[in-house]
Amino acid sequence: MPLDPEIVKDLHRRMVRIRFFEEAAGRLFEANKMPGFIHLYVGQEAVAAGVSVALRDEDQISSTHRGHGHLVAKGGDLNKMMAELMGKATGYCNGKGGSMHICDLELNMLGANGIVGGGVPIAVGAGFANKYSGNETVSVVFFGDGSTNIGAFHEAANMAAALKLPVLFVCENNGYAEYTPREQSMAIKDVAERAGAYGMPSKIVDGMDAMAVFEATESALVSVRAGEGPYFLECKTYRYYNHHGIQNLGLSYRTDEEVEEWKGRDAIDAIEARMVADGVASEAEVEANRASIQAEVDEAIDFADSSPMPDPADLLDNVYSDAVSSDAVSSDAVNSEVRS
Amino acid sequence: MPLDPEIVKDLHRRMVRIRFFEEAAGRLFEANKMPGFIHLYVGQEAVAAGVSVALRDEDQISSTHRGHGHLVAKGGDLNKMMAELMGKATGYCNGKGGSMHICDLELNMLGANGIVGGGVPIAVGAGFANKYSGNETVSVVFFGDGSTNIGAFHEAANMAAALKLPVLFVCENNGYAEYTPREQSMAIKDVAERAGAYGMPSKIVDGMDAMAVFEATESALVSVRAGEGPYFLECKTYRYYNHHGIQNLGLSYRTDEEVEEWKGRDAIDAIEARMVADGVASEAEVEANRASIQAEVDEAIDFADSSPMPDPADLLDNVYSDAVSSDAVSSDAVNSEVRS
Amino acid sequence: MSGRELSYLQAFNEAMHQLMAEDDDVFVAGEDVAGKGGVFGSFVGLLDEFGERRMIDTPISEQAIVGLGIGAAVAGLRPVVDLMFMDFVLVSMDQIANQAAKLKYMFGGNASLPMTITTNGGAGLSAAAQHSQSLEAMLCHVPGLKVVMPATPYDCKGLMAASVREDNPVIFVKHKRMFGVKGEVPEELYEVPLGQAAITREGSDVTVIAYSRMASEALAAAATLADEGVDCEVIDLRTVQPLDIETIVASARKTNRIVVVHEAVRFGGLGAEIAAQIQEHAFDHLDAPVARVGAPFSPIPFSPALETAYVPSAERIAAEIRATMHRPAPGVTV
Amino acid sequence: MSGRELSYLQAFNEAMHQLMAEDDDVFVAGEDVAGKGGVFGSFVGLLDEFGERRMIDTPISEQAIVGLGIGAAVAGLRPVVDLMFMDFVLVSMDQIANQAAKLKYMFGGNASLPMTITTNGGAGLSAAAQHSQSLEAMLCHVPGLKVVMPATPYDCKGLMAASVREDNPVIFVKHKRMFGVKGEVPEELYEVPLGQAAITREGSDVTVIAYSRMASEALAAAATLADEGVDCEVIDLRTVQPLDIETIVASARKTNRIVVVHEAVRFGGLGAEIAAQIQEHAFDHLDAPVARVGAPFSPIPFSPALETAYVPSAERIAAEIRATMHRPAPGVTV
Ligand SMILES: Cc1ncc(C[n+]2csc(CCOP(=O)(O)OP(=O)(O)O)c2C)c(N)n1
Ligand SMILES: Cc1ncc(C[n+]2csc(CCOP(=O)(O)OP(=O)(O)O)c2C)c(N)n1
Ligand SMILES: [Mg+2]
Ligand SMILES: [Mg+2]
Repeated sequence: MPLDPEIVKDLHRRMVRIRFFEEAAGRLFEANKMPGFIHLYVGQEAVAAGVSVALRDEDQISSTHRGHGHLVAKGGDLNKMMAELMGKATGYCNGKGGSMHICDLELNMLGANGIVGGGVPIAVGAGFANKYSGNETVSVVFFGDGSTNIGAFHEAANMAAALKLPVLFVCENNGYAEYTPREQSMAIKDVAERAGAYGMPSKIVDGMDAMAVFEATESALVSVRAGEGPYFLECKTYRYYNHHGIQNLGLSYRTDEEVEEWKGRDAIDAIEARMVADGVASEAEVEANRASIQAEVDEAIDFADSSPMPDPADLLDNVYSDAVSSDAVSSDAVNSEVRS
Repeated sequence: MPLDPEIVKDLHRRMVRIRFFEEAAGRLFEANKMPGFIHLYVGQEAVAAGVSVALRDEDQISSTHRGHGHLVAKGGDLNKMMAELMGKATGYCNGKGGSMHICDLELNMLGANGIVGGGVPIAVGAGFANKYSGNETVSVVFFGDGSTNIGAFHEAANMAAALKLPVLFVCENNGYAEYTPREQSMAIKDVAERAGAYGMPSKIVDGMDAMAVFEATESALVSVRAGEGPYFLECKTYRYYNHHGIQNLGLSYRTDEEVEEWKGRDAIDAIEARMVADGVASEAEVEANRASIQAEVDEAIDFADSSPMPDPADLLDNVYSDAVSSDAVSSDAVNSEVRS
Repeated sequence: MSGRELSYLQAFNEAMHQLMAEDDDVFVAGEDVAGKGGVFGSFVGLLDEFGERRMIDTPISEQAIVGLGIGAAVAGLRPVVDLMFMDFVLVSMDQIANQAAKLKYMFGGNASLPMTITTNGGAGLSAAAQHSQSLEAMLCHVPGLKVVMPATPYDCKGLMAASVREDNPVIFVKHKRMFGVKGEVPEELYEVPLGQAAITREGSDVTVIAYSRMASEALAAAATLADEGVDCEVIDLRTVQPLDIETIVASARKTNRIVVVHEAVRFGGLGAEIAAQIQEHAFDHLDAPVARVGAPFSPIPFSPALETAYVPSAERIAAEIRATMHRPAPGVTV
Repeated sequence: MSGRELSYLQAFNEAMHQLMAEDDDVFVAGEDVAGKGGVFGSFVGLLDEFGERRMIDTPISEQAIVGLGIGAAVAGLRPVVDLMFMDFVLVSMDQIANQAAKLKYMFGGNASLPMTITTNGGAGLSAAAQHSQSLEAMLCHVPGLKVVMPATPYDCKGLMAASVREDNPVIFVKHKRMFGVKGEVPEELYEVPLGQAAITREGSDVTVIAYSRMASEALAAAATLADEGVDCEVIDLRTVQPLDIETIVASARKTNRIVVVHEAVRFGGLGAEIAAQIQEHAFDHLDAPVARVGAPFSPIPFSPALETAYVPSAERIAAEIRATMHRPAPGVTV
């Protein structure tokens, strides 16, 4: 049964939005306009898009160090995203978080995370709150293949299964953890084999095929929403750029051929070809959509560029929810008051 | 093929030695002669005995909070053990460690551990050293069913598999973690299902049958010694006493019937019956062995009882390997020297 | 309700009953908190009253327990998550210090984390090096956390109420050796505000600053010193983060001599911060160096013979007070 | 060999080459240490020279990485295990503080733990709250650990040699912003002993105590103050545990005014311990309170505009030195 054309268009739109945002971010990083580290999502768009199209607005998602794509897919505001990556006051986190901590709690995007695996227990906590509240909301956690080697992942996965929580585990297996190939850090063929350790159902899906990811997510969500406990989805995918930054080819730990091979299966190329072939959209319509997204990205760059840096006077804001206590604990603040 | 009678006798001897030691320790604890916590191994003797009879002297073992049995099985000196449990200067750790940190590095018993799962990474490190040195030594780690829920276990198991280290994982599944039944904290039937997450071969064995444990260990060790990587052995067993202390029946989290049922399959009773039936030993010989072990335990009590408490003057010894540095960091020590 | 006595543990337990009754968003998750009611009985009776939905026995997974609290708090609940022993904060330190403490700030304020982590600290039960620690100095060094360490049944209840109602991550540390200590506790729920120390004894000669079990040892030492003619002021900090530096400094300026006491290792303990701040804020008022009593620089030994020597006591505090009193004031040459 | 210059990173790398060459028991395990040569290149070239047996890329498993080191050390090897960022000590804190630090003591001395944990600390790269921390105060509070924080290429090599040859667990913290800093480094392997501070500038008016990157900021501040007629003594601690309290106290007694500086959060930082000890040991010598410069009480912000305000600098140190100098000596009323 062919997919609803609106869904196909939505998948396409979200993927292109991620791609263009990330390419722009990469160029700005290269031009030294973006401080810190940057982990681009380019190549993996089908996963974030495929999963998020299947979600309801109230479903939560949690992310990793490679988190831009997930927020874009959930509907993130590109202005606020670009501004945050540039460390501007108008960014999602007022410049305090940056790439690795970007979040939008109103969109139920519970945040990127700088600690590999660190977000998984938190996502499980959100799943717990859903069950506690008796609603049908699902908490979705994205994580890399490499992060399944860390203890926090294991504890959280087991906790979700033991407590039968509505959590969808989405493993983005891109074959590498930084510069180490996956095979070297686990003696199994598929990451999904780990689901068995928790008694979790699992499925492996082509992470370069947005429609396949969407369909797998939809069917996984049925059991998760029905209260049957967590589900593990492994998406085989690939990152086009280096772990960090914008180098693409000529990397010591992978061959250029491998990169080209995966690029030959590009999820956006594939979906565009299919859209045209199936008559979902004309080439011109596809082009127009791309152009309008590019315009949105360009505007985001302008917005971020023209935004002010945060004011150092705000440095100590939001350490605590109450200003009082955060003053009380700051010995420097107390200094002026009680210095004799 | 029936087992070598010498092995059967050895299994019996080690189990009785554990049982009598633990029963004595329990009585001393009840009489308030043993400070701190005490986690008795009674009921699980077949596991420690079955595994350790299959080991070579140079093989290392690592243990848990429920660690007395493993040290006794590896040949631990009951005098030093009893003295340690009583906090005496003549104990294995000079009274500094107690029940949860008992160890004998000369016997390659790398220590009990007060942190659930905390010893597993350390055991894997010992396995690494064996591989590094190119010898055939194996590192064996004992751990409870409950400890497989903690991150350190997961990381260590995966590390052992990824690096193909000579480590034998022995899970003592006694059905409970403190007061929580196993089923409640993991959504799987057998703990051994977890081995698959690491690509580790595994086997489930009756942990109330010392001969079965011995045979399973022997065959597991073949592949481990051959450099084929770690192996996971799940032993189904039961602790007769409460998690901590000496209560046995009337506990809220398990039925007395369950306790009696497991006691009906007591490993020592079973092996004694078989020894007599198979003509390995006469009833009188069995009784004589028991008596001589009881004498050893009684002597250990006397030894411990008559041993001195540690001298508070030794409080700061062995924080570091060099006395110099441990003085240098002790601001109290520095006090007297530089106080004006 | 004056005269009604409860133990430290009962006071905590009563607070939990009342807090759960008043707010359905409050739940408890941890190892053996439900069926067993907590290793030390802190949560006894809550399963019967509030059921399995709100009392959750978890696997042995300290990282996931704290993470569960964080995620549930961000999603709008008011979790109480339990770590059996304070030593286990080291197992879940990433979730506590890298995640819970920083989340609100990293997110530019767009999150609220009304989570309380309860745990049991302190030595004195021969529980050895991994079940006896006092690790509050580590937690107080992490911006974003609050750390509460009650010393009386009254405070145990009132501070727990304030902690659970607080919108920031709080670590609430009971002392293992105080569970049976009795004291007056009102029946109704009340708050003891976080960040306010209590002057538990007024005095003029020297100030002894302590918290948790050492607050009562300090009072005992003060009683001894009173017989010797030394009038001690005793401050029970109650909350170690935020630290009530105003009360500390005011007392220092009054008595001019200070002894800070804690059970934690002296080197790098909270006493160092307190001493440093006192000399910053009351330099000209000090007649003697700020003295510190704490554990020596070693892990905690198992044997009672050693543990007794290790843990600070009323005697050691008294000795330090005497030494501080005997020190001639500046300008007086001996 | 005088005049031979290496960078901080090259000095570390050279030490590793020489230490591995001299002792086959030395190996390196950690994430991306072999193929990549470490995230910042610390271990580059070692895989080629020593092969896969001794250079081990591990899974992302900080607890198991440290545990691997502990077990291998107990079994007789001399492991170097790497944590990419100092923030990750919080992920493996149980193995570091409950296991490695206490093992020898708990075992009554029957174990030796010649393990070095290497890591990269400090802010200044806009790496935000979870990749920029200076957490040494937590580690120094744990008896059984040694903590080394070199500030120069010379020390980076010499302290690493001493750390690896040491029979206790050592945490060796490079500073992320110092990798390119150059300095004289002898070619042969030499040791800078643990626990000995360096007086990097002699002076008479005020002592500035610092370590890691702040040691050079302190020197810069001292240069500024020299122009203003203030003669600073600067101490680079080099090792923060053991702390060279003799050198500190001797200098305090000489200059009578002290500023302690670190990049870590001021509250509960090592500066508190140092200030507390100085006033204990040199009370009558102090003309002003021991001043402390450290990070304010917040997580580390991402934006350069905020991070610059957050991290202590030569300017802030200079300002604190001036404030300390302007304080009238006791007895002088203004
Ligand atoms: C606890 C922890 N260890 C190490 C790192 C450094 N690190 C950042 S990303 C990464 C690789 C993650 O691999 P994977 O989970 O497969 O995600 P991917 O980068 O491939 O998307 C590592 C090791 C970290 N951030 N946190
Ligand atoms: C990290 C940690 N969490 C919790 C505890 C408390 N605790 C001690 S033993 C235990 C149960 C362990 O269960 P299992 O691994 O099955 O071993 P068993 O006691 O059944 O032998 C728990 C929760 C601990 N010591 N360490
Ligand atoms: Mg990956
Ligand atoms: Mg068990």
